[in-house]
Amino acid sequence: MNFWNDPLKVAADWLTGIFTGWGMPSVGANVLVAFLGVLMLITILMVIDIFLVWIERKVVARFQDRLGPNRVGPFGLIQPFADIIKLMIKEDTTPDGADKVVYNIAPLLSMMSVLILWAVVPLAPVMLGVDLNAGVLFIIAAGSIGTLSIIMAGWSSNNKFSVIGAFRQVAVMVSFEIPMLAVLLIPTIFSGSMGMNAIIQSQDIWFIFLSPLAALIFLIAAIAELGRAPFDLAEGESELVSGYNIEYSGMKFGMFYAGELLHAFTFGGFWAIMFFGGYRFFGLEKVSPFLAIVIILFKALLGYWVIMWVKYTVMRIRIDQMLAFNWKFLTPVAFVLVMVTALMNALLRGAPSWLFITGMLLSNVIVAWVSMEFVRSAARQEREKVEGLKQVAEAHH
Amino acid sequence: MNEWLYVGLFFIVGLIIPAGAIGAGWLFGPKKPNPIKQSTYECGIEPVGEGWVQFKAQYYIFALVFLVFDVETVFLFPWAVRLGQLGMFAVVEGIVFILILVAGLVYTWRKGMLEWA
Amino acid sequence: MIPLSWYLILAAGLFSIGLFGVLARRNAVAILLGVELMLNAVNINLVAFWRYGDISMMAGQVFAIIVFAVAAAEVAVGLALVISVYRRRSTVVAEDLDLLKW
Amino acid sequence: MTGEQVIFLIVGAVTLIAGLMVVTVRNLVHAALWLVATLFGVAIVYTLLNAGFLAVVQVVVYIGAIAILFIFAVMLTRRQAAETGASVNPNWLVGAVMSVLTFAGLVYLLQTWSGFSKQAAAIPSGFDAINQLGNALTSPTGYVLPFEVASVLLLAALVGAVYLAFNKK
Repeated sequence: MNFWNDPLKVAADWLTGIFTGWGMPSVGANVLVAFLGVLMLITILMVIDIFLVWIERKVVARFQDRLGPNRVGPFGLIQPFADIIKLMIKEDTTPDGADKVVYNIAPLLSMMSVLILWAVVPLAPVMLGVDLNAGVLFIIAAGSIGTLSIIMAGWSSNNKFSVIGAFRQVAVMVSFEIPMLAVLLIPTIFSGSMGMNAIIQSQDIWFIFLSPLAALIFLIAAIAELGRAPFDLAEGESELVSGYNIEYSGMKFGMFYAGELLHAFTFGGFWAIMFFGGYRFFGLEKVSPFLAIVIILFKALLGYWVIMWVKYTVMRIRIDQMLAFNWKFLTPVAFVLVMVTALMNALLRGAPSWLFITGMLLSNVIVAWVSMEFVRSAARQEREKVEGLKQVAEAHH
Repeated sequence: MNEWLYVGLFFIVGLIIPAGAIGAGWLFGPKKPNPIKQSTYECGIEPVGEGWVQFKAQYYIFALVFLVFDVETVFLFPWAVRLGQLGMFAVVEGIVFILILVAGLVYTWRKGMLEWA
Repeated sequence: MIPLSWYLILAAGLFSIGLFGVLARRNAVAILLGVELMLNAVNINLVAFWRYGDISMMAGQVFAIIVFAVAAAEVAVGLALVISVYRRRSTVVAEDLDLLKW
Repeated sequence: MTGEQVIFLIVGAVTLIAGLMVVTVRNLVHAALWLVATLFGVAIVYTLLNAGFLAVVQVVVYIGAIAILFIFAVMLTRRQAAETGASVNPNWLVGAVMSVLTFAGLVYLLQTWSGFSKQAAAIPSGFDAINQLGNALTSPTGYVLPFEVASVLLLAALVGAVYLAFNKK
């Protein structure tokens, strides 16, 4: 085993050797090495997070036909650091009547709920993070903590707008968790495991080809979970002046902001893991773990780019439309898809892989087409109703 | 060694690092509070009444429907894990389970509870 | 390693705290919070007996999962009752709901 | 004392203290947040018992859904932010005595049982709890009926709750 093939193990063995050399018990040394590893990963994530600010600003500038930050450093690369210094030297205000303890814990929990997601992300075949056998549900569990942090932030600020923003955001987040849970069943069914690594290992064919509809529903639910446009009504600048985090300033606001960006990037990563083969890319991941990390980060960035693309293209929708969209369309479709997939999976067991793919793809297309037909007929009825009302109104005149 | 120990480390470090960042902000930032700065922000208008408003019952309905669906969908995960090794019986069983679940959704829908009225 | 007794004592403690909440609190929502604590204490016991008994017998975990479902149902209906009462009588204090005493 | 025992003692103490706060704190939103802390402690206890799946489900169901429903209900059933009146009823002392007696009785009963301080057997290698659980929940000789009945129970709860709380008349 050399450094090129398994860098983490080599480094861990080396450090454990040093620590036990100092007379530390081997269990203690192992825990300390694990602690240092986690610390390193999270520090790297925070650095990535800083650059995500730059990427986000550059990309939105391109979408809006602007240049974006380009003054501080080459291509404005130093800009995010300037932003951080600004956030750091700002005054940290606490509004009167705020619930101090809850108010201060909320941004910590918000950031933590994003950082712990990386515990289950497999970066390379030899760097699995923690290969939990309940990995898929762990995403949802971390999301629950994020939801809680939003309620805490909104409630403790003693501000009407923040309470309304928080409750809107939470209603949306919990609603879209249902279709997300439902479509997460589909990779679980295909791979027969809830572990992230097992899901990646069983993707000889990327799951996007087996179930494109599931990938789409996951993306929509993820965007809602992130509270990004078109589902960013919690922030609703024009109505709620930024929503649940309105009273936060300085670094505490920075935590919410950085948490949101890292969350989007992380969900890009999960999208890649669930439906695009994670760190796998035509056997390139076997060459070196470093290459595998590059592959998964690239895929995560691609997913992040799609999320940004949606954000800066689609306009915000109203909360009633959004909840109706979730409960009356997305949830039924997701559950029908789960049932159809389970059935097809049982029927096509042992079939040659081309038949399996075609069957799955066809069932997806049929489910999508039938649900679109339902939407179309519902829309037609709605339109006729409106037309009828118009005619009645005209007859009155 | 329990794998959850590592997850626990993530929780701890995930709290320490943001706390450090916020602590740094607290250290470097000015601290000059005054009553106007500390009043709650309502677009420059004097805050009226209490911050903790009573809120719409509709939020509760969505949380209620969510609770029931959440619990049931979580139950489906062990089923989905085993599905590859099981026969048609298990598939039908799961479908019956989901159909019962969807019946609840249909009831709520027909009662008009999913409208944002 | 941890003996079974520790888990059982923890569960007993949590159960008693929940019982106190149910008996002593005035607010109906707080009473339901106490019931949640009691249900969790039961779940600790179930999972502990699964772990310390025959591990291939999944009954303990299955029961724990059923308890999750029961807890969810209890909260859904219980809080709905509280809200329904609140709408009619605009109180959530359990003692004030004494219509059946007369 | 092993590391696992230290973790258990810390987590257990925090869980019990948080539980006490749930039943004594005046502000109900705080009580709900303390409940979250208690439930999280219970989730850690599950991980110590090697029931990782249940720990995750605990967080998803209790913290992600039940605690949020509680906070929503508190927001919905309140006129003022400040709670009025005492938070405990006049019989609280009797309640306290009853619960202490319950605790003492339970511990007494348990410690007379021979399996009280049993040690856990090692988990056989290759044991996959989720797989076993799926098997138990789906095999005809296992717990199919409770599995389906749980779904009916939740359906009944949903219908009942929607009808009770929001019957428009």
